[in-house]
Amino acid sequence: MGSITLRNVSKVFGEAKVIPSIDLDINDGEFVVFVGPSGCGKSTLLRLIAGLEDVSGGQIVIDGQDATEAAPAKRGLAMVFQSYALYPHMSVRSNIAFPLKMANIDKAEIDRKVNDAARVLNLTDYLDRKPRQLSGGQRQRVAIGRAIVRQPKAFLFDEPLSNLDAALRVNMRLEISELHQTLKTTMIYVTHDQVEAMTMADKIVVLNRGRIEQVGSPLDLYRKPANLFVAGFIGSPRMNLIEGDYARAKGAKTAGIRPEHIGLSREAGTWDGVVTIAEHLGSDTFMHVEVSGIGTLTVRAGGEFGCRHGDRVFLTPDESKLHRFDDKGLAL
Amino acid sequence: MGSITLRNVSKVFGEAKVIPSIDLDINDGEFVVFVGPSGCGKSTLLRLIAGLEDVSGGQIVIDGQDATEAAPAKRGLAMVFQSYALYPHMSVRSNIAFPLKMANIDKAEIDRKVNDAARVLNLTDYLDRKPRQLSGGQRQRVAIGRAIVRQPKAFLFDEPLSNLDAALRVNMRLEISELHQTLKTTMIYVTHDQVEAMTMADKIVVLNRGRIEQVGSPLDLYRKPANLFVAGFIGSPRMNLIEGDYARAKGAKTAGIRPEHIGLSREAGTWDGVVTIAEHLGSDTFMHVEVSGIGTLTVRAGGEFGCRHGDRVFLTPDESKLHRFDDKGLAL
Amino acid sequence: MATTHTRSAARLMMAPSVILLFAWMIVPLGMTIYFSFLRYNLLMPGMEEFTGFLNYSFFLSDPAFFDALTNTLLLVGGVLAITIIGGIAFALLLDQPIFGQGIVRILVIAPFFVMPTVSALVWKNMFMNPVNGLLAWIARSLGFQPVDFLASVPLLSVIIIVAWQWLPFATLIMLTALQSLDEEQKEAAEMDGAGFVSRFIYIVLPHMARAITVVILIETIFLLSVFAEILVTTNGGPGTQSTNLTYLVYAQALLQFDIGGASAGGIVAVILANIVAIFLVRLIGKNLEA
Amino acid sequence: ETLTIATVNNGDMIRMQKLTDDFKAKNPGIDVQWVTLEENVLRQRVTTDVATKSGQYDIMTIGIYEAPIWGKQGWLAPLDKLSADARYDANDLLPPIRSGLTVNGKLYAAPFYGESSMVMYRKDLFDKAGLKMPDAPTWTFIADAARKITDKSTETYGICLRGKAGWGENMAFLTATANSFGARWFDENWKPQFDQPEWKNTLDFYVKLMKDAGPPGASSNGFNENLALFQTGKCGMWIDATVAASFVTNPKESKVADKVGFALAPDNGLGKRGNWLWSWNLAIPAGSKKVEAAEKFIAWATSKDYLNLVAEKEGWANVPPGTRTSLYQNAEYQKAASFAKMTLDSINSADPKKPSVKPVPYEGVQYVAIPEFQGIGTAVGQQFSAALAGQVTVDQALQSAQQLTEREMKKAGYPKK
Amino acid sequence: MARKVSTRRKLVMSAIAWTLGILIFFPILWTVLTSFKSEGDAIASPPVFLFFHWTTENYAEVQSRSDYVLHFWNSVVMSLGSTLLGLVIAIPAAWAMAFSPTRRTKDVLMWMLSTKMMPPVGALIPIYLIFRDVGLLDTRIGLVVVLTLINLPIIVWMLYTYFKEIPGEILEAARMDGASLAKEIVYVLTPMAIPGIASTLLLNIILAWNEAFWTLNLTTSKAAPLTTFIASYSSPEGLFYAKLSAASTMAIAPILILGWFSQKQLVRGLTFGAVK
Ligand SMILES: Nc1ncnc2c1ncn2[C@@H]1O[C@H](COP(=O)(O)OP(=O)(O)OP(=O)(O)O)[C@@H](O)[C@H]1O
Ligand SMILES: Nc1ncnc2c1ncn2[C@@H]1O[C@H](COP(=O)(O)OP(=O)(O)OP(=O)(O)O)[C@@H](O)[C@H]1O
Ligand SMILES: [Mg+2]
Ligand SMILES: [Mg+2]
Repeated sequence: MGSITLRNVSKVFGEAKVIPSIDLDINDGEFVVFVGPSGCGKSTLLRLIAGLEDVSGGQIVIDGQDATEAAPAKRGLAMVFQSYALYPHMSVRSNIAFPLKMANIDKAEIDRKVNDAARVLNLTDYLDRKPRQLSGGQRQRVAIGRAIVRQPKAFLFDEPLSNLDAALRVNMRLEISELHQTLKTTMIYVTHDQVEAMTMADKIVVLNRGRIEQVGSPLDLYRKPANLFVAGFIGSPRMNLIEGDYARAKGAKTAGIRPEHIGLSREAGTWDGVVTIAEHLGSDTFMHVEVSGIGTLTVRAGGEFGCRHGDRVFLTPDESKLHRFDDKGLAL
Repeated sequence: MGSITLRNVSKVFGEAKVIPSIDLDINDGEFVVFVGPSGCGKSTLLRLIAGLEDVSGGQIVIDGQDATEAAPAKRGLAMVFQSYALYPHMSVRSNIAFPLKMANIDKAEIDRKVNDAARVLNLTDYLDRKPRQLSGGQRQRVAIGRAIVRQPKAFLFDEPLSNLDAALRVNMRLEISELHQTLKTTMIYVTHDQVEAMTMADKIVVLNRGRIEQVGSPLDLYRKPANLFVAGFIGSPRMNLIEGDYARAKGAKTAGIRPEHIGLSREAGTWDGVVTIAEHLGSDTFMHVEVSGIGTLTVRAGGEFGCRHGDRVFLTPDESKLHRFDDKGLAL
Repeated sequence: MATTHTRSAARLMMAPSVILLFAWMIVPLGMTIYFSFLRYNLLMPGMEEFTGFLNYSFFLSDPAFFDALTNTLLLVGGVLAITIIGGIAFALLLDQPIFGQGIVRILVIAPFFVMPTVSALVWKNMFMNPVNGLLAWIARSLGFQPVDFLASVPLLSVIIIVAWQWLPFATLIMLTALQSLDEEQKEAAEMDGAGFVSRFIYIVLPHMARAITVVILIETIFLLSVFAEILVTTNGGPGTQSTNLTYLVYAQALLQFDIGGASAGGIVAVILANIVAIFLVRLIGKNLEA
Repeated sequence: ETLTIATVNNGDMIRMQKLTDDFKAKNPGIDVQWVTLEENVLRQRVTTDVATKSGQYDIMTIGIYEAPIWGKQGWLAPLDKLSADARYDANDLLPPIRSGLTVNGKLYAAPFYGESSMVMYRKDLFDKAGLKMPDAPTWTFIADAARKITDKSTETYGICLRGKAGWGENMAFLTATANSFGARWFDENWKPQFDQPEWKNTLDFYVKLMKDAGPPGASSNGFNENLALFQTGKCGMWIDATVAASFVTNPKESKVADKVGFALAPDNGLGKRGNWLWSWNLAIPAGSKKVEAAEKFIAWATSKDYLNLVAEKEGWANVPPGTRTSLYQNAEYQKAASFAKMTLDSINSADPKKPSVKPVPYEGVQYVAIPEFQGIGTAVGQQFSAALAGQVTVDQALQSAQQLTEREMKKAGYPKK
Repeated sequence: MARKVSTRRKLVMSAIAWTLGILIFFPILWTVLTSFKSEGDAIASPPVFLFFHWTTENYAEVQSRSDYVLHFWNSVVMSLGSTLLGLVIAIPAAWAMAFSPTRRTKDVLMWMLSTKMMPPVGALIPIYLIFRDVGLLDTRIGLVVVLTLINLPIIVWMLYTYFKEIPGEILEAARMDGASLAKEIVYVLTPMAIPGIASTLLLNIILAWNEAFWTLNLTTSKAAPLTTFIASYSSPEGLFYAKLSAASTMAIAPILILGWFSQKQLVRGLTFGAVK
């Protein structure tokens, strides 16, 4: 109860083929994250699953049943919107109770379920407030509360944390992960924040221009990006991509090495270069190093590595962590 | 030309004493960042300096002259707003030219200065567009352009990057830093993003409830936080704060140790604990480890440290990096 | 935003509007109050004398006064009810995908531009006239006795005419409000299993509360002083069946030229209008703050 | 010099407006600006103007009701020059009208047209029904005939009468009718008489008749509405102003022009007929700075020459009637206007000084010549209009009328010492 | 919400909407049609819709009775004049209310609106006497003044709601950039609020154009606008439907056309803060 399968799903808006054709299997209980650059079709895909948009072609199967033509309410899914889409004129209690009320569940039962949900989400004290009297994180929780009371087959989240500030984002991220561990319900989660994707997902789906670039576990994607797009997209700071002689020597069109896989020394190394920018975060230091013949590389050093603009440093890539790509951008 | 001194400045809104009393010296050419949690009075302080709000008490001295009563326009400061506050009905050129036009500078001179500023900010190709035809980053640059043409004594920035997406934020951060290096004008920069604060500032002012908690260079604050508030605020993930026996043994009420200063091993260590959450980012792994008698500690490990929920690990704090705080929360 | 400089500038800039409106209110009001205590008929100059509250007691004890009061309330209430319900219905309709939406909107908005006098004349003569009017012809061709609108249902007729003029306004505001409803909120409700009716009751209607409030406020302001429509169509009659307060005061002032009585009536009307205003302000205050 | 003239939107005035060029040609240097308003609005505008001495109009069109009241107040400039002008020939003016416009021997307004009321009827319908209209019918005959003619299926209504509230609308007709029923507005002590049986008879008769034989919507019909009805062939009879005669017999405007007959207003055998007396007149507000030019205009507009001018341009049937004896002696007019004799007889049979069977303290046939009458008349008119519309009973209407009249008279301080 | 709407549903909806739309519009359409009929056709039973003898004689007749151009011009002057004057007075006030609000701002606004609830008849005689004494009767200036005062509350309110939507930061930016208050309003606020100001302008032109009480009572001829023009048709004169229709058409056509052309701006702005 909670598996979702997309078969050859496509979506066209007017002239624009936003999603050419997608096949995807989501297993029951999985936490799947859609990532990709802005405009790549993440929200559209989610809305197709939810039934808020009609597919232009293909089939959507939920729990073994063809749901392609089913109305949103009939699919048994719950959605948490980016803007939360809370009903501003209703109290928190009514917001959470709304789907139950629509299902004509009786009063006492509704109360019980709402109170349960509120307890799980730490909202008990706020049940009688209006959404505008809540902080961002609380609103987010109400939106989730509205989703969980229905005990849906799957949750759909569309960038639910993007309106929150950094600290809150971290907290809510953990809360959602915990929720998933508690409920064990399928979740599909859209984000363009990599940290969210990496830390929350069982399975990441990387989208680009409506196409799936790669599907896999977070560490799979980090360690074995299938192509240049994924290599550049996953990991922060971005992987350094090197073309030219060095790559050719490795038998590739492009060679990729992550900032954290470059050794740094003041004395000796494979390459020598000049620091153009050094950003000290305390825990880490990120340096942009200009290496002649290679280009500017981003390198990560420990927080204690004191250095500044103009310093000369030596770099040594960890060749076991080198990524190689052919001229079509596919990993070798 | 560009030093700013606050003497005993306070601000009251109705009943609420938002800023009780602040003394601060900002030297000419310095890049000063105000950080602090939401609502702590950062913006208010900046607006007091700008003259957009009246002080309730105290004195503001700009360049040695008392500017407490001066109108905003007379203080010779330029401000870049969070929302950019571009004039939507004017072209980029007119936006940048506006302060000069208000100063009744002649046409030719205005053109020259606008073109100079546009060149510096890479806006030359967009001079005839309207703000709405620009991307977020470009808008930000126009706002900066409008600030720099006047050659102000100091720039005031109020969370100028908070509306940009992550990638753009990194770029603009670098651009502003470069600008500061080029112009060498005093800059006061408000943010609640630590990374921005750490990487850009010459001097960070940590505010909390309208009070200054600590003033110092980024690494000073990281290494020697003056109190618990600063210790918790600077550094990501947050410093682990430990009370109880362990702290007492170190002669303190509270002991603090940053996640990156805890050694990790599968075999042996000072403490042993159980992993509750492991977040794999690829480059790093953050683990929440439950240690009996100590509490939950966040620990940073390398990206390769494969471990999962329920694993048993051993932790060893780097005691040279231990922070000790007394019962008032002040560093010992 | 809030330096002493801007605050005093603000006061200065409010001054012209406030002073002008205050003068516009207080000067005629003062004179009206003064007149209201006089026996003052325009047709008998030189006979003005102080009469105390005589004018008031005559005005308030006039049986026409209570008719006028109820008629005023019925008129305002009736038009509000029609325009708000109709406006919401139209707005819902126009919000649907339909062919030629722009043109339909132009058709619907048109009555708003028509002078009250003209619309009253047109309705009275060309539609409601029981002999030559179009409605009478329709009734006759369907085999019914034509209704003599202005004689048998005078107030309703006036309400219809006025509502016709104000329906576009309500529709426009409702439509704008409807279109401002967050798409995601509607979708969320849909995901939550709400059908069209539930969505309307629980989501759309509360969202429009503010718009409805504004329509009530603006329309009330104009409806309290409906005048031309009555003058042209029914002259307040038959009897006093379509006389509202404004028309009653008009009749005193400009048919009987009893300035004293009319002034007393005017003052009474001002007081009543202010009661309505206070009531409205309460309502608006609650709905507009949020 | 520009004269601003306020006038009512009646056909004769509109015609005068179109003929202004003739005046301008004869009086170079004088321009004319017309302000044409509906009767009620006109009255309101000119009264406000003259009472506050605002001087916005140089010439006003006023009724025979206002002329003496305003003349007494000193609001009007006496037309002495006109009275003395032999060419103008003030003695030619019809005596009842001239005396109505004269206060203390001075003429304050010059009549543009005058009218009484009479019966207009459709000869074809009468023939069809086998009826013959006497020259001086009784109310009983009129009521019978009306009921007989009525055929609602063909939208033929036996009788059209005024029903629209207003002292100059339904009350003009009803007061005149009441006179023939022996009723009066006030007794000698200014006590209102609506509680007397004569008024009840009048109103009962009127309401019943209209219910049986009147057109729908009668309670909002005034002169102009009825005119339209009659012209389009919807009325069998119409008792109204004599001026209507020229409109209903004008083939250009009337579908029934060749089928109209005329009779004197009916009576009840009590010695008074139910006809009224009215004239629209031109007057100059006192204190006007353009008296001379204004007088020239009035002389032009109310002169014999003007009658000739209209006759020449529009035919004799269309000249403004009811002001000059000479017109009725004009053979051409008599030929063109089948209603000429009836009009003259009607006007001459109205006696503003003694309007009712019983004695009264006031002047005026279909009105009471006191300033308060406009308000009272209209308010009473509203009650009667409501009775006609069936909104209240006749008794209720009379009771309200009695009460409100008493109130107003008390407020106005009658009886005056 | 980009889900398929069945064409049938769309057709049904369109049919309903069109029917109702035409019904609402019908009185105007009928008036215009009638204005081209002869008086006989105008009251023909059954009514004739399109197949009658089209004629423009009614327009000629109406024009011969009164000087349409003069009335039209007066209407233009007074509606435009009063609206512009109103804007000049109201913009600073709305600025103050929107950007420097005090606790009493809402009350002041409501008080301003409440002045509109006064029945105008009550104030007519005093105003008439004052106007007589200062010589403003039947002058365009007098009308402009009165209409300005009448519509000022609405103008202030509309502007206030638009101004409130403008982020205060932009005005602060202007202030930082050295703009004086006047320059801030002229160069920054006003141009930014152009759509709002345009719809305020339009609405008030419409209201002023259609104002029939003061215009009728305070003018006679020289300054009389179209409302006076139509007043001479407000009671019938025999067969007059066609003439009435022609006069009505002439009175409403200019404002109707203006309204239609500016529909978008008007609709966009006509929210009075009803929509957030
Ligand atoms: N209703 C629509 N009509 C036409 N094009 C649309 C519509 N909705 C989305 N699109 C287009 O489809 C593409 C994908 O949009 P989508 O919202 O799915 O992107 P996204 O990946 O969610 O982006 P973001 O990260 O910015 O939310 C975009 O190019 C967008 O312009
Ligand atoms: N005009 C005002 N009137 C009343 N209180 C105000 C006003 N402006 C700010 N405050 C209050 O002053 C405090 C400080 O606000 P300020 O905007 O300076 O915070 P901040 O540090 O900039 O927060 P953020 O990071 O959210 O921008 C807050 O509690 C706020 O509610
Ligand atoms: Mg999206
Ligand atoms: Mg802030």
